[in-house]
Amino acid sequence: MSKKSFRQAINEAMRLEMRRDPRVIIMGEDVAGGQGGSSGVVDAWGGVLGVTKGLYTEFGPERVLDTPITEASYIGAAAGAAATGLRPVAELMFVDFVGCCLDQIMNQAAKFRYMFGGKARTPLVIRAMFGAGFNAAAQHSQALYPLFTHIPGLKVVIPSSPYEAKGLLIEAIRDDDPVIFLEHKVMYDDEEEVPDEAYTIPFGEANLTREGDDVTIVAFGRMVKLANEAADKLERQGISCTVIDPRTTSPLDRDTILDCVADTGRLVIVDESSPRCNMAADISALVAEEAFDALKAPIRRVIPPHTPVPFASVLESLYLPDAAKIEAAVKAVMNHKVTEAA
Amino acid sequence: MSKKSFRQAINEAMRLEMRRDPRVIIMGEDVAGGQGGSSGVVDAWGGVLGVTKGLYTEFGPERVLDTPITEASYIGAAAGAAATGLRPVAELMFVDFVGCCLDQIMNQAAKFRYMFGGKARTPLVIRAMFGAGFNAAAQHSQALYPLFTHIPGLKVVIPSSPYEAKGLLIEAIRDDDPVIFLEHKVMYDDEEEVPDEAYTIPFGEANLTREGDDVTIVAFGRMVKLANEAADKLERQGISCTVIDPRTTSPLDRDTILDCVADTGRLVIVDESSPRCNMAADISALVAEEAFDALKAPIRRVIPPHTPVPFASVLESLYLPDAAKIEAAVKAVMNHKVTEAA
Amino acid sequence: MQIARETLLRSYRAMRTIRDFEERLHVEFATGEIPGFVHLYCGEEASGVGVCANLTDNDTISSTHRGHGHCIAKGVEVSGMMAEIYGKSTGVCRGKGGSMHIADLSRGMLGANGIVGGGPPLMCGAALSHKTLKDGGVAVAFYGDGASNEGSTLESLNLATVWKLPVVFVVEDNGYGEATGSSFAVAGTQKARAEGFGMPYMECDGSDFFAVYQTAGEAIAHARAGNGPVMLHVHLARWYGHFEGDAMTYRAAGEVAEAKRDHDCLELFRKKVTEAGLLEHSDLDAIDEAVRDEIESSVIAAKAAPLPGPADLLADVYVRY
Amino acid sequence: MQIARETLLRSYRAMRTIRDFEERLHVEFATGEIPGFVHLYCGEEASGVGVCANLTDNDTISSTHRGHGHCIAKGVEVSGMMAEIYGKSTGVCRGKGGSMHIADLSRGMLGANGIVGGGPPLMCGAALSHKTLKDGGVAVAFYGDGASNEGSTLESLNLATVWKLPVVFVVEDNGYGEATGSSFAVAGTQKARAEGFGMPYMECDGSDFFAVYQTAGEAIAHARAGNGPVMLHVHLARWYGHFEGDAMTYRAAGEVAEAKRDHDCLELFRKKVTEAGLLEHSDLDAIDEAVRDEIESSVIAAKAAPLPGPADLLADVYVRY
Ligand SMILES: Cc1ncc(C[n+]2csc(CCOP(=O)(O)OP(=O)(O)O)c2C)c(N)n1
Ligand SMILES: Cc1ncc(C[n+]2csc(CCOP(=O)(O)OP(=O)(O)O)c2C)c(N)n1
Ligand SMILES: [Mg+2]
Ligand SMILES: [Mg+2]
Repeated sequence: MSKKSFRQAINEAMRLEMRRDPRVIIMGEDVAGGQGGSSGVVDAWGGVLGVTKGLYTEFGPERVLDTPITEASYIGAAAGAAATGLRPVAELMFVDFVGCCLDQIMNQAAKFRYMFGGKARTPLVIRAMFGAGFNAAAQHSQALYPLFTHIPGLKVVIPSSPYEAKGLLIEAIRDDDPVIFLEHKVMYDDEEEVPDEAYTIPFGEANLTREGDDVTIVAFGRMVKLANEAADKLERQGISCTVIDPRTTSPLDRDTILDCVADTGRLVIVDESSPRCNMAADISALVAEEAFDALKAPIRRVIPPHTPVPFASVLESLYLPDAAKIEAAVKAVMNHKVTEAA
Repeated sequence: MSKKSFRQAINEAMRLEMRRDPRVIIMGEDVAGGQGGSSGVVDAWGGVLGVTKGLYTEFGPERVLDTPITEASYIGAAAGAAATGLRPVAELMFVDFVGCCLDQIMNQAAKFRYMFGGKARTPLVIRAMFGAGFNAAAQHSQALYPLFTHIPGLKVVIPSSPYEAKGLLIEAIRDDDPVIFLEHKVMYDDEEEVPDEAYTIPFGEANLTREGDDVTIVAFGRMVKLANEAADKLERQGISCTVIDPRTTSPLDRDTILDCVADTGRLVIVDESSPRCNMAADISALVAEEAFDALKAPIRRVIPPHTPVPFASVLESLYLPDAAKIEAAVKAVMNHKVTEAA
Repeated sequence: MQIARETLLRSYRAMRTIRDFEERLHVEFATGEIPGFVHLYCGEEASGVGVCANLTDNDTISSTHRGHGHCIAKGVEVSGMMAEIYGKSTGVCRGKGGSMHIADLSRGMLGANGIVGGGPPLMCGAALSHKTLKDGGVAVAFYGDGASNEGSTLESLNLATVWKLPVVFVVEDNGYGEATGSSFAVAGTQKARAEGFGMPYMECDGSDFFAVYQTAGEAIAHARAGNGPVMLHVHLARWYGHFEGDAMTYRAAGEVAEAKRDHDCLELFRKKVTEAGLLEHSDLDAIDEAVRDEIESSVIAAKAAPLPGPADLLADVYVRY
Repeated sequence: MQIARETLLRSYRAMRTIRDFEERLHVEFATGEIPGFVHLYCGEEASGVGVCANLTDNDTISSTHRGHGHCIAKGVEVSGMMAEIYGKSTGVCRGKGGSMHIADLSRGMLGANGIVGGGPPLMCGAALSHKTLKDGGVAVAFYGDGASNEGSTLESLNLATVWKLPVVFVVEDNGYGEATGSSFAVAGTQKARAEGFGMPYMECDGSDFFAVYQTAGEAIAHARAGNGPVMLHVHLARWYGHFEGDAMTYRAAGEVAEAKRDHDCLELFRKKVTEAGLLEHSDLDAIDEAVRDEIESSVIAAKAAPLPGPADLLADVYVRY
């Protein structure tokens, strides 16, 4: 056990699994870096933000494969390799680049098993960074997990801390289905205590990061921390919140969410993805259908506006959910007065 | 005015707009067909299901462009042409093929205007057929409109009849933003009275296909007809329904939906797209946030299971929403008894 | 070229099976009983069979929307294929895939594919498995002239060279992608494209089993020996429409007739092997008859087979969820 | 080769502007005041400027993540660019695009692009506009050696030939895509790829303005005359890291130093024009000074400019919604 960053935790998950299982390989653009360079230095980058650093040195070119800038072919290759005996962890760098390889994810990897009548296994992990807050502008700041969650056949993981990241990534690598593993780019330097050994966190089991009586907050990834910050403040004002980190959007731990709403009767969902057809909508609909009678107030969503992610810091901050917006939403549902007979 | 099929209505919309504005061009795989063939017959296909038939003959090769099978480059070309003075209507054939060109739609066409500070216009229409019911299996039967609806910068149109198709497509072609126009492949032979001249149907204005007191049903595309069939049956059983066809999922006519729910207090949403993060969720969340106090019962969704679309007819029928499932959902919300104090 | 008698018999049988399978589908489709899209491989049999005669179950292939021939050539069981096309629970994919998604991983057949250009990236991956696991296998991506323009295909040519993968890219060039001629849609040449991505190029007449068998043999041997990818360009003609129901007005009247008359791979095979004294007419006639029976009973069985049930709808989306 | 004095002066000024703009950004970035990713074009100036010296506002270009040079070469206003990079409301994109999305359609500049391979399809479209509207314009897609492998790029080479579009594909080959050398990532050759897609290939030394200007002139004239697309392969070196913050450990110690010493396009230009008596040192010095002032005041103005406000967040997603 020692303090590890989100980056280190993810790196360690891959390293341990590569040691454990020779079929685990990693690939992606500059996951080592330096191939074909004039200095002869390999593992020059270890990923564009250094997440795979050192893996090339330990596992060599047969298991750490740099790729040309050709997402369709290498993500497809990862899918094909997964269906034929390897367990690839492919890095898509920015999740925004899924536009260049969606077919291989959506129509190939995700559908093999079903289309082939249950006869295929595709133990593929696709890692990508997502999210706003880095001034990376419209093409490098999207969340996009609703797209993946929408597609049957995929599993979708959004770790909210270093500890979560390590356990969930090891689970993802050992899982026999295609998994999209999304790392918030603003979190790579976040630190917390993380065990040195391998451990897994099962999919579809939400983490109750705090329990309260008044309002249930569901949040994803980086938003979990913000939700807890808001809950801290609210606590001091006498409002007690449950904060749920679902960990995986697909499968989704429906029961925990429904149970908590049954207890609190109020729900706020925090989602940094674009507002239409997103996870906030997905969970709201679940609750409005399955826990309707428990609801004492409208379901509030803390979500960005329906715009691309803007570049300027000042706009990006306005765009993103934050603790103040969450706090306001919680107060709004607490203050809700029924205006009409239900 | 005369009876026209969905196919003819769409064809006519393109033809009239091409006559009206020389900047309107169409492109796609086999939108004419026969280029490079040994018989010398051009316009051999007029689209894989004959929707663009005859346009080549009238407008010639400069305005009806067959493409190689390269969706990224020709959809991107359509976007580039739209930003530089033309008004392309590009056919993607099956919407499932968006996996091969999503980047050009999501990161290029949809974002130009915002990223460029309002200085671009991209009057692009992408037509594609969607939906199950044709035994076309998992890679040729998806709905996928939630993906497009999720992306800021796109407009998304789903016509529910020949009349609707013609008016909405003309509107789409005259619109200055990128529009995704989705045609249900099972509807091409549906017929109804359609005016011969050009007319437009504005985006973001839902069509109340019937009005009732008890339950509001929102349905899209082919589901509108099924919702009305169910409503007919329910009417005879004393249950009176409003059926809303939003026509466009983006922009969405929120007001009409909220008003109707305010009146009926009950909502059923019929959506044939995959169930997670879909339009049913989107509308449910809207209502659970904005019309909560009016709700007398849980919001029910009539949606497919979280599986790829199966091939066999018997499975595909089980997969899809139908009138019977809609009827059952309406009855369920009518029969809802509050089990817990709200 | 020396070819074992066993290989000749097996290859002829595979080609005949494809032919009869497809022509029977053509007839059955017209009755309206077969659902969905059906793309026939008829006329192209020698390509799939000539290539796959150089492969074992340890090797992997990917196919296309026009996949029946590759499946049969790679050893997928015919009655399971027929049942699949009829959407029955006895189908190789339990009725959930249909014509465009027939697969059998136990045979190294990673699926027909409804997406043009879907297969080449997958075969880079299969080749990577073979290379990494050092199992001696090679991967073969079959794709059409139309698919040769797709970005996914072109990227894969590059990736395969960069990673020096044991993969053979077989361009089955029948001159058309749907209703569009390759003389319109394919700029430049396949040969120059192979060079553009640094790989050897070979080509052959796809109606001549022996030409395909030998050329593919060289290509596959090259890849198998660890020398990297090869492009094999096979010249073909398709005998039916793009899919069943296509009137083919884009093709000259005599085009198909000529292909049938002068380039029937089965006739050419029979002529060659009998003239060379490698096989007797009676050997081939016996195969013809056996195949006729096999197809007949596969259709009867498919029609009689049970439909999938509600449990099948939800099964097998995930290994575990 | 005859080049008008006006063109020489304008081109030198553009190259000097790019150089100073970029080197100033390098300094300013280190202070932490500039948000986001910044990719410098320094060292590659003669390519963008040599190509664009053959274009007018009626022609269209697309650029890449490394877009500042192309923007300046195509005439985008420098102070608006600087303000954009600082995320200010006076930026050409009102602070909503940033370094990777600078565009100015009134100058025929359809944007830097954060997506590798994003531009070539767009330029097929711009070329289609020029061809259809018969306005005499051509389109130029700038992209890197790394981008030359992307499916979207390769598909576009094919589409451009099939449609016989007035487009020039300019491969700016600086030997690296991020930290990966093109000797690893690019199989085959650009020349063979051009042939693979049926288009003429030209190449030139990207540190020599005159070589670029002339070769690009021929390529553009070919396209403008209606003869279809051309590939122009420009050999370059980048002087800084892939993005600001890159330590460049993958490059040999002397690589950049040598490029700066022997292949500085500004030095080479100065030497050529003064030796040939086309311009005086004083002409160039005057430009150097003017540019120095321009960049200085653009930075001062950018720093002082107002931030965008809440209304900007919601504005301009659509023309109408
Ligand atoms: C990505 C994608 N685009 C378009 C299609 C529609 N489509 C199916 S087959 C086909 C033609 C393929 O031509 P070719 O590769 O030459 O194969 P052939 O049909 O001649 O065997 C097309 C365009 C598709 N299935 N997938
Ligand atoms: C589709 C996509 N994949 C990957 C990236 C990340 N990326 C940005 S620049 C770059 C390298 C591009 O290399 P090259 O085309 O040679 O241009 P250069 O940077 O050398 O100018 C990469 C991989 C991206 N922006 N888009
Ligand atoms: Mg073909
Ligand atoms: Mg480069």
